[in-house]
Amino acid sequence: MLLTGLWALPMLTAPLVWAAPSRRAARLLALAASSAVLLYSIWLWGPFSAEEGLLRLHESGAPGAYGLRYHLAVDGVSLSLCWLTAFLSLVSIVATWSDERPNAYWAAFLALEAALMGVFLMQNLFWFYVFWDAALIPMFFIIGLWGSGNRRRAAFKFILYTFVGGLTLLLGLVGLVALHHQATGAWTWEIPELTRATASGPWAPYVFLAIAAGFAVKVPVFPLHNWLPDAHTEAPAAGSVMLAGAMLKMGVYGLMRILVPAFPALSAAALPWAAGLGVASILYGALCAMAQKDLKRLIAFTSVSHMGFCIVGIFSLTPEGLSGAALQMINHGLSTGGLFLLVGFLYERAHARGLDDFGGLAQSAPWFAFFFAFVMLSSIGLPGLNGFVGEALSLYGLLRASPPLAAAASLGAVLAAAYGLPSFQRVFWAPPGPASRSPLVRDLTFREQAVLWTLAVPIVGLGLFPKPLLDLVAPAVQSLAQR
Amino acid sequence: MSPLPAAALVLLAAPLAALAFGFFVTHRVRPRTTHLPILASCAAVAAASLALLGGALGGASWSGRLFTWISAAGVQVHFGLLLDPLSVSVLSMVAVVGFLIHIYAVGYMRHDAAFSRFFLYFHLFFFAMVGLLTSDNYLQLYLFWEGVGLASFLLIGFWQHKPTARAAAWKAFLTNRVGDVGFLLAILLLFRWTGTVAFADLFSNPSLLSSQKAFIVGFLLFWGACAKSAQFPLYVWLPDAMEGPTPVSALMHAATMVTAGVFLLARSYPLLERAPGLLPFIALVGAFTAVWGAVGAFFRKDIKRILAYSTVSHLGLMTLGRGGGGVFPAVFHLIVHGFFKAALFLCAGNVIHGLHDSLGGAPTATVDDAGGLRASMPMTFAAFTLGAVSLAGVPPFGGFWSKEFVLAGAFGTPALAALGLLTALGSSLYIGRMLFLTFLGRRSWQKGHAAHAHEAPPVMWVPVLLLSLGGALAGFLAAPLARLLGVEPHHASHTVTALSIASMAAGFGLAWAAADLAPGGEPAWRSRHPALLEAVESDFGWQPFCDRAAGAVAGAARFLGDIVEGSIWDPGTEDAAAAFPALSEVLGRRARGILNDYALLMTAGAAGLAILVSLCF
Amino acid sequence: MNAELVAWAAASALFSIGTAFLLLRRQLVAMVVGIELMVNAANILIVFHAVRRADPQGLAVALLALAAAAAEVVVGFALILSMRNDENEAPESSHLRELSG
Amino acid sequence: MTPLSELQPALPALSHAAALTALCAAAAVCRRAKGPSVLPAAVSAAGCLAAAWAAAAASSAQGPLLDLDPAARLWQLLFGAAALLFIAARGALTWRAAALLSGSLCGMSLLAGARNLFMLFLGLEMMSLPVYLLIHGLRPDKRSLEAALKYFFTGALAAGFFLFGLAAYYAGTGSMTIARSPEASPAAALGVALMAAAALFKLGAFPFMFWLPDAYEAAETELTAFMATAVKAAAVLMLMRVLSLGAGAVETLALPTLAVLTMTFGNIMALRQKDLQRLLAWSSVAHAGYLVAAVWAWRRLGGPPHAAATVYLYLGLYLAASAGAFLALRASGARTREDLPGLAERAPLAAVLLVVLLLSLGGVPPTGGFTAKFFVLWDLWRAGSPLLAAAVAFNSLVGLGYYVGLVRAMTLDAAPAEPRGEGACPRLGLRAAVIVCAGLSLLTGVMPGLRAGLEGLLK
Repeated sequence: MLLTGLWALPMLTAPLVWAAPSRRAARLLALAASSAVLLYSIWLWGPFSAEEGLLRLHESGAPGAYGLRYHLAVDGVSLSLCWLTAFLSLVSIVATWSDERPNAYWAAFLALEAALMGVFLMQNLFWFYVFWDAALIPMFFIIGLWGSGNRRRAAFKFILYTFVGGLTLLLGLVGLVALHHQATGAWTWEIPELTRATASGPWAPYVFLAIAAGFAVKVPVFPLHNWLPDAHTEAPAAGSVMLAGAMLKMGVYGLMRILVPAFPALSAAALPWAAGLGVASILYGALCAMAQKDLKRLIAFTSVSHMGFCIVGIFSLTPEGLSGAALQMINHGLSTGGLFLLVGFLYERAHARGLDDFGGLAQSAPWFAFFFAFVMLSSIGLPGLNGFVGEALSLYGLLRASPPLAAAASLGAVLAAAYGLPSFQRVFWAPPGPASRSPLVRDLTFREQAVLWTLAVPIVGLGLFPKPLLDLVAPAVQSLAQR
Repeated sequence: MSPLPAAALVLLAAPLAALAFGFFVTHRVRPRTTHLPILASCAAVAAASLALLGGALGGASWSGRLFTWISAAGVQVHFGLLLDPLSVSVLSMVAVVGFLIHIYAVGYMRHDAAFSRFFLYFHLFFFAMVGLLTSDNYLQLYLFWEGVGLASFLLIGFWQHKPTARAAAWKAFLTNRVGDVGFLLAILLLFRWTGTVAFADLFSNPSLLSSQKAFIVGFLLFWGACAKSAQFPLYVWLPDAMEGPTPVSALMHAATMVTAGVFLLARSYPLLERAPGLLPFIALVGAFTAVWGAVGAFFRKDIKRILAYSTVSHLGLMTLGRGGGGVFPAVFHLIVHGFFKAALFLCAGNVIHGLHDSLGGAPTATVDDAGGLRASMPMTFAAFTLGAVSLAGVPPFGGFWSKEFVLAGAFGTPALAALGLLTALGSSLYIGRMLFLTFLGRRSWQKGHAAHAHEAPPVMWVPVLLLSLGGALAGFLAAPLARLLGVEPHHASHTVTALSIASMAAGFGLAWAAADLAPGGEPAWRSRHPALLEAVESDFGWQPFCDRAAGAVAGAARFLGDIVEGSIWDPGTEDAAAAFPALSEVLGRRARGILNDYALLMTAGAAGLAILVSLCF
Repeated sequence: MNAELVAWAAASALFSIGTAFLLLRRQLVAMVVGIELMVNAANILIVFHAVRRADPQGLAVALLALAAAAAEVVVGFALILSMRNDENEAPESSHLRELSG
Repeated sequence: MTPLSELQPALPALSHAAALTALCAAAAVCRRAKGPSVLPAAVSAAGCLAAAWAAAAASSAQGPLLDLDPAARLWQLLFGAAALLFIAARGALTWRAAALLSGSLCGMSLLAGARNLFMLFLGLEMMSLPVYLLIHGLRPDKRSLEAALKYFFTGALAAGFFLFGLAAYYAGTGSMTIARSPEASPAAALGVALMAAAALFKLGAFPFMFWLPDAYEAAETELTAFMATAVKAAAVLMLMRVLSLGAGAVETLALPTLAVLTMTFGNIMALRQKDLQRLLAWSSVAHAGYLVAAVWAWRRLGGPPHAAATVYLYLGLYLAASAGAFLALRASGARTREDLPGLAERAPLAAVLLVVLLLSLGGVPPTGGFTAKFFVLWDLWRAGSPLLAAAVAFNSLVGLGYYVGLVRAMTLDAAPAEPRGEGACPRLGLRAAVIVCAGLSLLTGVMPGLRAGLEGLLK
C-alpha cells in the first residue's frame, strides 16, 4: 500500500475538493492534500533507502492473465520525479491562492498530480499508458477553462497534438509486447521483464520509432514541439508551472524507463539521429526564444531548449549523460516553474505578457527583479545554480558519444544568454514605454515571496550540492548505461 | 601542501557574510550603511591575503578540499581551495587594490541613489574574484569565472536607464559567454581524456595529456582567456564596458577581472608547456593585441576609453610575457599593471568627478573637456603623473622593470621584439598625449572647464595616491616575487633596455609634438584625415564586424522564430489537421440521400464480394 | 446436369430483375415488387435443390421464406401507405430526400 | 425426448414470444388506453428478464435449429441488457410499441442460438421488421417515415441477398447447418459472400452503411440507442456465424479493406455533422469498422476464445458508451452542435456524464473505450497485421477530433445569451440509465482483467 497511496491520495481528494461547500474550503482541502502528498513522498525516502536493488518498494495486485498486473515500483529517477511533481503541485496551489478560482480548478490540479504520480510509479505498460493519457484530461480543462486569450483553441490543439503522440506510443507499446512475445514466447506487460529480453525482428525499428515518436511529442523534441508555445501562452500561471515543470518530464522519463532499456542496440544505432535532434532542439528552441515578443512564449521555447539537453544526455548512453538528463529534468522543473510563476504574477497584476508592455520594473518592484534575475540565471545555466550541473553532465555525456555534436550543443549556452538577459533588461532595466503597464505592477506580496524562496533554496542547493540527488539516480543510470 | 589555515577560510567566508548581512539587513533597513560591512570584509580579506603572502614567502603553500561538488560516474569534482605562491601573489594585489578602490568608491558613489545596491554588486565581484584565484580545479574556477562575468554585467549596466550602458552590459556578458563556451569545452575534454580537472592531479603527472590533446585543451583555455582578458578577437566588449561607474572600470576592467585570463594561462603553465606550438602563438596574439590596443588608445578622445585601450594593450603585453618569457614576467607585469592602471583610472574618476557639474552630469569626459587641470587638481595630477611614467616604462618606476622582463622574454623572436618595442613607444605616446592634454596644455578649443574644476575629497585622492605610489615602487617587488614563484628572473640584456628606453623617450617626444606643437594641432589633423580617423574609431572594422555578426544571429533567430515557426511549421501542422474536416465537407455534400443510390451502392458492394469470391476461388 | 443450369439461370435472372426493380424504379410500390421477385428467385433454387436431394427441410424453408416475404411486404405497404403527399400521386423514392449528408 | 426438453434451447426466444402474445392480446382487447403507459413496458421487461434468466440459468442443450452454448448465452445477455436499457430510458410504451419490441427481441434470441442458416434468416427478419415500424411509430413525423422507408427498402434488399446466398449455399453444400462445410464449391462460396454482405449491411459497414445515419437521426433517441447497440451486436453475431462457414477469399482480402474503409469513412463523415445524433450515427459506423477489424483478427487467429472475448468486450463496452451517449443527449436536451455551448453550466451532471461517455467512445484511458480498443489493437498485432492496427489507431485519432470537439463545445465554449435546445428531460429512468452507462464506462477503464474473465466464460 506504500506507493498506491502516493497517487490514490490526490485522486481521491479531487472529487471531495470539487464537491467542497465553499471555495475557501476547497482551497484549504487542496492545500492539505498536496502538502500531505509532498510530506508522504519525502517520508518514502526512508523505506526506499532501506531496501536494496534497482526497483524498490514493489507493490502488485493479483497477477492477471497475460501479465496485465497492477504493479508499482520506484527507483531513483522516478522517486525524484515524484518529489518534483509533489513539490510543484504544492507550489502552484499556494502561488495562485486567490478567491476567484472555482472548486474544479483545485480538483483539476490534484487529479493532474495523481495522474503524473501514476505515470512515474507504474511498472506495467497498460497502467502506465492509462495514467499517461489520463494526465491530459485535467490539463485540457486547466488550459481550456482558466487560461487566457484564445485558451479554447490552445487547449484543443494541445490535447489533439498530444493524442497523436499518445496513439503512436500505444501502437509502439503493443508492438513491443508482440515483439517480446515473438522473441520469448511469453506474454507480459511488465516493464522489468520487457526490458530484460532485447526485442528484435523485422518490425523492431518501426516499433522503436513509434515509441520514440510517442515520447518525443511529449518531451517535446524539435520538430514535434509546436503544441508547447500555444499551450503555455494560454495556460494559467499554475497550469504552466505544472505543464513545464512536471508534464514534460513524462516524455523524458518514458525514454529512460522504456525505450532505451528495451532497445539498447537500436538506441545506440539511433545515436546520431536522436542526439542530432536533441541538439537541434537546443539551438532551435534558443533561437526561437530570442525572437519572441511574449514572455510566456519565450519561456516555452526555452523549455524546448532545455529538454534538448535531456535528450542529448539520454542518447549519449553514458552514465554521466544519463545522470545529467535526470538532474536536468529536476532543475528545469524548478527554474522554469519559477519563471512561469513570476510571469503569472505579472499577468495577474497587469493582464499583459508582452516584453514591450513593461519597463523599468527594477525601480518599482525590486523583489520582482531580484527573483526574475535569479531564476533566469539558473535557467540560462549560470554555474553555481542548478541549471549548470545538468547541462554540463549532459554535454559531457554527449562529448563522449560524439564531440562535434557536443560542440554544437555547447553553443546553446551562448544562445541562452542571448535570450535570457535581453528579455530581463527589457522588462526590468529599460525605461517604461508610453503604453507601459509597469505602474500596475506592485512588488511581490509576502506569500509570493515565500513561494519563490522555497523555489530559490533548491535552485541554489542543487547547484552547489547535487551529490545526494546524483547518488539517488546513480544505480538506475548505471544499469541503463551498461546495456 | 599543508592543510588550509584559518586565513584561507576568511578569504571566502568574510565576503559571503558581508554580502548576506548587506543584502538581508542593511540593504533593507538602512541602505546608506551597506558599505560598512563590506569595507570590513575587504579589510579582512586584505589582511588574510597579506598574512598568507608572508607565509608563502616562507615557502609554505596550502590546499584543502571543502566538499564534493559533482559525483556522476566518470565526473568527480570537489570544491576546494589552493593557495600556492602564484595565487597568493595575485590575490594580495587584488585584495590591496580592491580594498583601496572600495574606499574610493565610497566617495565616488556617495550621491548615487542606488548606493547600497552598487556596493552589493561590487562586493559580489570581489567575492567571485577571490574565489577564482583560490579555486583548486578548473570547474570551480569556471564557476567563479562566470560569477565574475555576471558581476561585470550587473555593474556595467548599473545605470540602468542609460541604453548604452544596457547594451554594453549585454555585449560584455555575451562576448564573455562566447569565450566561456571554449573554456567549458576544455574542461569537458579534460574530463574526457584525463578523468580529472583538479590542478594537483593534472599537473603532478603531465604525461596524462599527449601533446596534440594538450594543444587542443590549451587553445580552448586560451580562447576563454581571450574573452576575459580582452585579447584580440574578443576584446570588443572592454571599451564599451567603460559605461559603468569609474570604480568599476578601475577595479574590474583594469586591475583584477581582466587579468583573470592571464591568471588562467599562468595557472595552467604545465598544460601549455606540453603543447609545442601553442606558447609562441599566444605570444604573437599578445603582441598583436598590445600594438592594436596602443593604436586604439592614441586616437581616442574619451579619457576612460583611452585607458581601456591601454588596458587591452598591457594585457597583450602580459600575454606576450606569458607566451615568450614564462610565468614570472606575466605575473609581475600583472601585479604592477594592477597598481598603476587602477591609479590612472581613479585619476580619471577624479577628473570626471571634478568636472561633473560643468559637464552637466555626463558620466565621462573627453580630453578636450579636460585640460590645464594641473592647478586645480594638484593631488590627482601628481598621482596621474606617477601612474603615467610607470605605465610608459620610465626607469626606475615599476612599469619599466616589468616591461623589461616581458621584452627580455620577447626578444627571442624578431617579430615579437619589434611588436614589443612598438608597444613601448605606443604606450608612452598615448599616455604622454593624455597627460599633456588633460593636465598641462591650455588650448583654444578647450571649453574652459578647467577654471572651476575642483579637487576630489581626501577619501578619493588618498587611495589614488597610494595606488600610484604602489605602481611606482612595484619594481622592488621583482626579487621577492621571483623567489616566491621559485624562478630565476631572466634579466634583459643592456641592448634591450637601451632600445626600450629610447622608444619610450621617442614616444614622449612625439606625444609632446602631436599634442602641443600647433595650437590647433590635433583638431586640424583630425579634419584632414577623416577616412583614417573613421577606420581607427571602428578598430579597422572589427567592432562593426562583431556587431554585424551578433545582428546576423539575431536575424537568424527572428527568421526561425517568426518565419519558420510562426508562419510555416506551426500553421502547417494546423492546416494538415484541418484537411480532415475539409475532406469531410467535400464527401458530405456528395451524399445526397437518395434511396436508389443507397441500393445501388449496396448491390455494387455485394456484387464486388461475389466477384472477389469467384475470382480467387 | 442442364436442369441445374436451367434452375441457376432462372433464379439468377429473376434475382437480377428483382434487384433492377429496386435500383431503377422510382415508385416505392414497384420496389416492393422487386423485393418479392428476389425472394422468389431464391425459392426457385431452394425448391429445385430440395427436390433433387429429396430433403424435406429445404421445402419447409422455401415455404417459410414465402411467409417471411409476405410479412415483409405487409410492413412495407404499412409504411408506404402512411406517406401522405398532397398531389396524391404514387409515392416515389424521390420524395424521400430530406435526410442527407 | 419429451417435447418440453426439445424446446430447452429455445427458452429465451419463447419467453419473448410469450410476452409478445400477451401484449398483442392486450393491444387487441383494450381499445381505449391509447397513450403510452408503464404496464406494456413492464410486460415487455418481464419477457426480457425471463429470457435473461433462461439464458443464464438453463442447462446447456442443443437442438437441430437452436442451441444454448456459452456464446449464445452471452449474446442473449447482451440483447437483454440493451432492451432493458431501452425500456428503462423510455419509461412508458404503448401496447403496440411494446409488442413490436418484444417481437424484435424474440428475433434476436433466435439469432443468438441459431445453428441453422435459415434460423439466422428468420431471426434477421423478426428482428428488423418491428424496428422499421418502431422508427415511425415512436415519433410519427415525416422525417422518421422517410428514415423507416429507407431502412425498410435497404433492409429488404439485404434480406434478399441473404436469402439468395442461403439458396446458393444450400445448392452448393446441401445442408443449412452452420458448420464448417467440408467440400467448398463455388456456389457455397458465393452464398457465403452474399450472406456476409447482408451481415455487413446490418452492421453498417462500407459500402452498405448509407441507411444508418438517416435511420439513427430521425428515430427516437432511445430507439437509436437500441439500434446502435442491440441491432449492431446482432449484425456482428451474424457476421461471425456466416464467416465460420469458411469464408476463404472474403476473409483475407475483403474484410481488412472494408474495415479500413468503414472506419475512415465513418470518422471523416462524422467531422462535419451539425446534428448530434447524426454525428453519433457516423461514429457508430466508424466503430463498426473497428468491429469488422476485430472479427477479422478473430478469424485470422483461427477463432480462439480470447479473440472472440475481445469482440464481445468491445461490443459490451461500446454498448455502454454508445447507448449512454445517445441517452445523455436526450437527457441534456441538446439536438445540434449549437445547443452544446454552456451545457456545463445549464446541466452540469448531464455534461459530466456526456464527457465521460464521449471520452469512452473516443477510447481515451481511464474509460472502458480504451480497454476495448487496447485489446483490439493487441489482437490485430497478434494476427500479424500491424498496419491494420495502425489504421485503427489513426482512425481513433480522427475520431477524437470530433469527440473532443464536442467536449470542448460543452465545457469550454461560452454559453450563448438565450438558452438553446429543448429543456433537460426530467425522466428518472433516463437519468438512471445514463448514470449506469457512464459508471460502467468509467469502471471498466481500470479493469484489464475483464477480457480474461470473458475468455473463461467462453471456454
